[in-house]
Amino acid sequence: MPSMAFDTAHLLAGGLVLVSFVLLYQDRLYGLLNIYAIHAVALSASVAWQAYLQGAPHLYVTAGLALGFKAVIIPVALRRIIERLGIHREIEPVVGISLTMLAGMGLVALAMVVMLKVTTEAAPLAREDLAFALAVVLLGLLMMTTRRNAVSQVVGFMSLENGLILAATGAQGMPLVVEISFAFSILIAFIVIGIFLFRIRERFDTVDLQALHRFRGEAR
Amino acid sequence: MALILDLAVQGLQMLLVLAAAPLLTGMIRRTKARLVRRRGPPLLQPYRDLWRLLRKEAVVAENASWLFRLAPYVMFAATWVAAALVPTFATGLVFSWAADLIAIIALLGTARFFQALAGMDVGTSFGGIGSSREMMIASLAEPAMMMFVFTLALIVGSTQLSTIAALLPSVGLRVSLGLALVALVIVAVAETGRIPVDNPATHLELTMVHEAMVLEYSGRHLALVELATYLKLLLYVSLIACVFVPWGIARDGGGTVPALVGLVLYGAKLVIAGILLAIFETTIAKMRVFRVPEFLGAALMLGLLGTLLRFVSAGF
Amino acid sequence: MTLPFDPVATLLLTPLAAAAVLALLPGFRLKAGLNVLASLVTLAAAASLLFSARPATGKFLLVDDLNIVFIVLGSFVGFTTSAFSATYVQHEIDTGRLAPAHLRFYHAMYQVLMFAMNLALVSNNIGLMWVAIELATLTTVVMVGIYRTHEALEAAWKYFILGSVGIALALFGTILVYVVAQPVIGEGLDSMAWTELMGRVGEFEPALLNVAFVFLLLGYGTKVGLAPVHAWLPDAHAEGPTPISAVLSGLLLNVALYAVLRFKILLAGNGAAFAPGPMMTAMGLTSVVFGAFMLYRRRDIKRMFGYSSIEHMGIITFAFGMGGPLANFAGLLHMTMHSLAKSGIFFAVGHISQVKGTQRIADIGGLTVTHPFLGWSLVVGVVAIAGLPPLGVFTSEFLVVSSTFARTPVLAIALVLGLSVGLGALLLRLNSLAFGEPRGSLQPARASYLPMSAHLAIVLCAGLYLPAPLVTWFQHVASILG
Amino acid sequence: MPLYFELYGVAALLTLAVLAVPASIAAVGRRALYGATLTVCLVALAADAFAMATRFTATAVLPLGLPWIGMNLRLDPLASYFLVVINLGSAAASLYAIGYDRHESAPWRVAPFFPAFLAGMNMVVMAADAFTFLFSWEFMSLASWALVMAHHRERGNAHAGFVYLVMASLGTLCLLLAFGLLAGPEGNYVFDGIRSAHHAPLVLALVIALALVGAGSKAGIVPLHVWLPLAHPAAPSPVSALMSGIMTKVAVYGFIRIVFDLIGDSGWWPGMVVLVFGGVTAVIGVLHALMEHDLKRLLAYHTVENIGIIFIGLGLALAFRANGMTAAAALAVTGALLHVLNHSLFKSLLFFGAGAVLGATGERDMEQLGGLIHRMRGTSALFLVGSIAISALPPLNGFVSEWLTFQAILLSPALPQWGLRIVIPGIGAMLALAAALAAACFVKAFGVTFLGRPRSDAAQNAIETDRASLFVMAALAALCLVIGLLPGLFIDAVAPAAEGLVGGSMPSQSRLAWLTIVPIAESRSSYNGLLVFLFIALSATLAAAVIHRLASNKLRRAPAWDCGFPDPSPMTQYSAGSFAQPIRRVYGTLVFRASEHVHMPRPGDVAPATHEVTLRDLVWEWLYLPVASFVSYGADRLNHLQFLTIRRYLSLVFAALVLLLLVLALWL
Repeated sequence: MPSMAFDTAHLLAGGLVLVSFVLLYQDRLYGLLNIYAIHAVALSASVAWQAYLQGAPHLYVTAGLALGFKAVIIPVALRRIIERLGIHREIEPVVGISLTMLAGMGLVALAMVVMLKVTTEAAPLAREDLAFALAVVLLGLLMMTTRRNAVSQVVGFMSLENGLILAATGAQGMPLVVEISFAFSILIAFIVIGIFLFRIRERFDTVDLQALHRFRGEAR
Repeated sequence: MALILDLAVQGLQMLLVLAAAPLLTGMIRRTKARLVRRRGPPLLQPYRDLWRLLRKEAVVAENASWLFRLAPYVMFAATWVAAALVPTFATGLVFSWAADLIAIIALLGTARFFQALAGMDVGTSFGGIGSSREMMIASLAEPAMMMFVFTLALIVGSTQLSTIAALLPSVGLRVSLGLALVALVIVAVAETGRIPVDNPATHLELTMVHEAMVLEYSGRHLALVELATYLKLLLYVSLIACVFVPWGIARDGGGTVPALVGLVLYGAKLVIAGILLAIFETTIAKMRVFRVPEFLGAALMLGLLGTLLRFVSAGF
Repeated sequence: MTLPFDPVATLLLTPLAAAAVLALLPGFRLKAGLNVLASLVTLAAAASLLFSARPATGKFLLVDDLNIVFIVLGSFVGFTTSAFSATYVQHEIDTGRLAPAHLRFYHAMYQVLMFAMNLALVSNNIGLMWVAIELATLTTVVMVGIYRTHEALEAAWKYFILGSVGIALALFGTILVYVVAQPVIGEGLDSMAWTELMGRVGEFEPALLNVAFVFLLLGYGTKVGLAPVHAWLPDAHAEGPTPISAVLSGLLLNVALYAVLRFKILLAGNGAAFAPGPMMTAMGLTSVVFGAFMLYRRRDIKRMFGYSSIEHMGIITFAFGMGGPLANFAGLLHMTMHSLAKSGIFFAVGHISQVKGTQRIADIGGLTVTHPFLGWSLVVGVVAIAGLPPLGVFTSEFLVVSSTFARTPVLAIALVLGLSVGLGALLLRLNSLAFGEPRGSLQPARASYLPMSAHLAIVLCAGLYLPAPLVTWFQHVASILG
Repeated sequence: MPLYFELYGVAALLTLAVLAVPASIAAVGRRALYGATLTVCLVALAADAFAMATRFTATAVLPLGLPWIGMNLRLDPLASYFLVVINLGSAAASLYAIGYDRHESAPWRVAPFFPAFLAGMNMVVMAADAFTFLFSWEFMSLASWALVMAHHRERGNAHAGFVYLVMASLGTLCLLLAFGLLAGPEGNYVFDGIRSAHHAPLVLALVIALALVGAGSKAGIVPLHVWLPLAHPAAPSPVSALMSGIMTKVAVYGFIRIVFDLIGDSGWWPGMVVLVFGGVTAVIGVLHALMEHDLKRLLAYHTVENIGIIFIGLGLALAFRANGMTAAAALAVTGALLHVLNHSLFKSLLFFGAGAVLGATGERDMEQLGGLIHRMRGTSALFLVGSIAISALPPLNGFVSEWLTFQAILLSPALPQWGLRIVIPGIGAMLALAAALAAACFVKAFGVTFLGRPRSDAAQNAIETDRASLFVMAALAALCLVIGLLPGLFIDAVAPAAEGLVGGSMPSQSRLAWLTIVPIAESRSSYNGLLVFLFIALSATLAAAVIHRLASNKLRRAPAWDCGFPDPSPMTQYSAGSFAQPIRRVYGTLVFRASEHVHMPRPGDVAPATHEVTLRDLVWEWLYLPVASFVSYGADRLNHLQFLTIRRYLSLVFAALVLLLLVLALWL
């Protein structure tokens, strides 16, 4: 049973990393959003599995949150925004997709090396989880830094945060996980889409971050 | 009693240099004239000139200040004292330790300082020329002189002229001594404003240095200035004499006979030096002002070389 | 034993209650007054912590020698700033740069900020501390954007994005710490409580601790404003209202630094863990040199002092990274002096930019002629942060440099070069600001000089004389810091 | 007891500095203020003189400064000697300031910082631990900076203040590093602890180098002198005198305290280094002065020269001490210390004179002056005394100290090290060169400023300065003369200080017959200023009397002769530039890369002929401009980091994270 449990957790977490790669691969916003939904689903699945393993019912809340909020509401909302603001649908990568993928590989390798140096004192399950979580976090950062559109950056940030949730749930019996996941969801939803998009909407025609940088702080 | 005697000797020396200075100049002038087949002025002409100048009324430029009238006296006094401190016929005079060689050079510096200021006082262009060139020459001559002093101090271990005159004969011949001699001669020529650095007999030439400074002087002031010049020449001659041909200089407490011998010998030294200088001046032409630095630079180098040689050889 | 009032509770509840009331109250003056009052009460509570017996350490709350320094300092700066902000914001309203509508939640936000920082400081739980700092960040984001101008919004947006990434990294580090602690201490809150962690840190898994510290250093380092994760700081300082700039430099940076320090102590407790010193030293040095060079090309006075904050945070981090009783003492002293001096400077700068109607350095000049008091106060402040006696910063810089040079000369020389480059820049700007031909408007300044003078006076006194109790206390803290 | 007098003095000065803020509004208040500083300085002076005479030594610890060591203060012969110098100069400056205040355009910017500056200098000398020392040191710099910025609206002054404070802080940081090394990681900053501690040779070498840079940058050692000719003239004249005459001496004190006192014997090479720096400083300084036509800048450059002379003496002392030649070391250090006093005296005197000229004419440019000897008789006479003194001419004091230094140089053949033997003669030549050039420079300064005919209306209508100023200058001149005539007394006065530094002192002079001074042995060298002076005075008066009695004493005023064609225009006089021309020809091409461009219009062309000279300050070009350009280059490159997009900033964060993780992954 433990091996089975282990493998499943491994599978789900690994799946999350895989989906992160798919996210990196995307070149259209809608596609990106769909994949992000899948990302969230994968997250909620692994969280649920963790909840089952650790026998921690409160984690189901997190799983449900991930499923409902991240897999459904956010993608829909973003899709709305894209339509309303008439953002053009292509993702403008800074460097070529393939290059980004290579960098991603490197990051995953790094994550593995860093984490697997850790001796087995920590529960192996936690170790694997952490390794994957770190990989997801790094990939999310990579996405934020290699995409120009605001939406794709936000998506990158959210995938990063999924990695955090993964790590948090992977940690045996960590308190405040639910609260933290809530806080983060609210952070994302409330702030990103809320005031800021609104204010920026009222100032600029697009949330493409480039527009924000016409003014460079000093060029007065 | 002894003190009084010493004081008397000291006073004698002062009067001696004062009396001998014009004579030396007169002799040089006459010799030069003879060398160029002129009859030349009589030996005592300088005394006559001085006396005549002294009795004339002094004509002073309108905007000349008190400094202009003070300077001649300072120059004269400083030079005189300096000249009196150089042993002429006897060493170890009562006040000879009032100043060593460095102080004597510095005294001449004081005289020069006032002379140059006097040149600037009336505010004419000639005075300025003279002062600035004089100071430029001095700025090179003084280090050379210092090097000469170093060499002596290294050989004899003293800057006290009496000691030097007393000890140097025992030292014997030294390369560095020779170098020092050349350096000293060059410096002396430059400082006393002789050819080839300056021409004491010239006027109204843009090349003149010393004469330009004192251009505005007349009457008793001019007399004092001239006398100071004579004294300076005498000082250098007797300096060379007492350092490089110290033979016959009377030791202190030697009694009267050696003193008289020293006196005679001193006179002889002056004559020889004067003749040599005259020959030197007639055979050489005056150089352009901006060649002078190179001339003096050579002296500085020689002095430094001599010093270094001494330093090195002092090791063994 | 039960005190008539619980200082810690007051520390936390006063701002919270005040925030609630302020959010509802109408009328600007009333709000400003209440704001000052609440800050005063908070300060009183903090001060009482010094004298009354320490409250027992709970599961969530903790008051010990380390954080009490920060609490008192923070609530003091908070109080003076609230007093300053009253006059400042009044002037903004009169000149119409801020509409009352914008200001509706200003004071409430201010109190929320106070609450968040106090919470971060007294929390005994790394998760709770994280939440508190997160809250503080969000509040300041909103306040930075309050002018709603092009620039302000961009600054806020930048601050927000970078801040949240930093927060995310910090959270990851926190989780890692829990993961390290959990096998040793066991599941649940205990594995996140400082007191527990400190007790058992020796048995933790060192390699994982290292990874955790990397994330925490970068995450909270973003808040501290260390290069290269500093980017939000200058613009936030430049574009937000000046009271917020003062609070940021004088308070928020310290709180984030406090978090870093806590974890540093934790790692220092574990022998096998790779010492956090070198990393902190490296980042500190980078920040010093970077900040010093960035001072030169600044055109905006507030942004310039923002960069100077980066430089000084670098010095402090450097000092703590070096460790040892002298360097740690110096670090604490420098932190105190810097937050006082820098917020004092921002008070002065706030009045100056209000009088001159601009923040452009090129448009401000000859202040000692036109506004002697403001001008000379600015001179004193800049001289202070330039590290010249008789002001307090000199003492700490003296200790940092002298204690470092004997141990690692290369670092000390690099530090000295950075310091002198920064000093050159500050003096260059000071020349054109305070001296020379007057530029800009000559109208007299309507401002209360009290907060500014108080700060500078304290810095001056500290430069001349450090009271013995303070010293022994700092020394104790320094020994804790290891 | 004297220590407490000193402490109360400092306290009083600081209080005055605070009181001055309100008091300086009214002229009366400022008068009272300067009067108060005068009295305080005089009291302190008396106490210090007493302490020096009685070889008084005492320590005190105040509960200030670094808490765990407190503020350590100590009074020993060396300290009290320098305190005498400081308070003498300060008293003079205070008295002068009373009169000068009328010419001051922004007195309220001067009055408060003046006492603070004095207090700072006193503190430095009394400090007995590293923190107090550096604290007072930098405080002194800061106060003087504020004074330099008093006339911040005049062109160039702000820049001067900037350069000054940056250089000062740089020096302080160097000293800070030096003390950091001496104190060690556990930081025993108290001087006694440093003395007792043992240091590795490398550490000592580093400390000496840092001390030379740190103290040298304040004293004005070439190439760290650039701030000096900028800042000293920018300050009000009393302050210029203080900065040039006194503050540089405090810097010298710092160097002595560290190199002679705190660290023990340190081999012979430091002496070598100090000697070379001293010689170069002396010559470069005086050459700069010769090329300078601004009276106060000229004086400032002469400070550089004299600092060089002092450091030559110190270097000799180091070399001798390292070889255990106590007598020679004592001679050298006595020369240096005596020159410290002498320079403080005549430099203050000269700056006061320059201030008087500035107040009377509003001109510092010598090319606009001239003929002042007729309108400002007292000032010119006193300035003349100062000029003779600084030119190291007998019978004044400047000559005495330089003579002692020469005597020390003449002892160098006894040194075992070849390097020193080869170098020192060259240094001697440089010293002589510097002295001769100084004389030339002051012929120029005095001749162009005071002699000749006025070159401007300002000079034409100048009026004599006030009584207080004249009195101060007269007093200083009298002191210069006294030291020049009775050097023995002062050599003996310096003896205790010298003893503490080199473990020996010169033989007692004051009991010798006729007050002659004999450094080593009478057969070797001796000098008697009094006799020389009497000789000169007597023979001069004698000559005057005789001539006036026997010959003529008639005097007639007539137009200047000038070889028959005098030109009425004062512009035909020799100007400062033309005076310096021969020397520029000789030395300038080497030192300044001097180049002259003469444009002579063709015959018939009415255009005026032009002649311009370009001098280049190589130190500035080769040392400072590169540094400045490097900083601005770095600033420019890094400045791009202000203008990145959020995404780029994120990449920075990302890069940092990956880097640190890699460090962990690979190295641990």
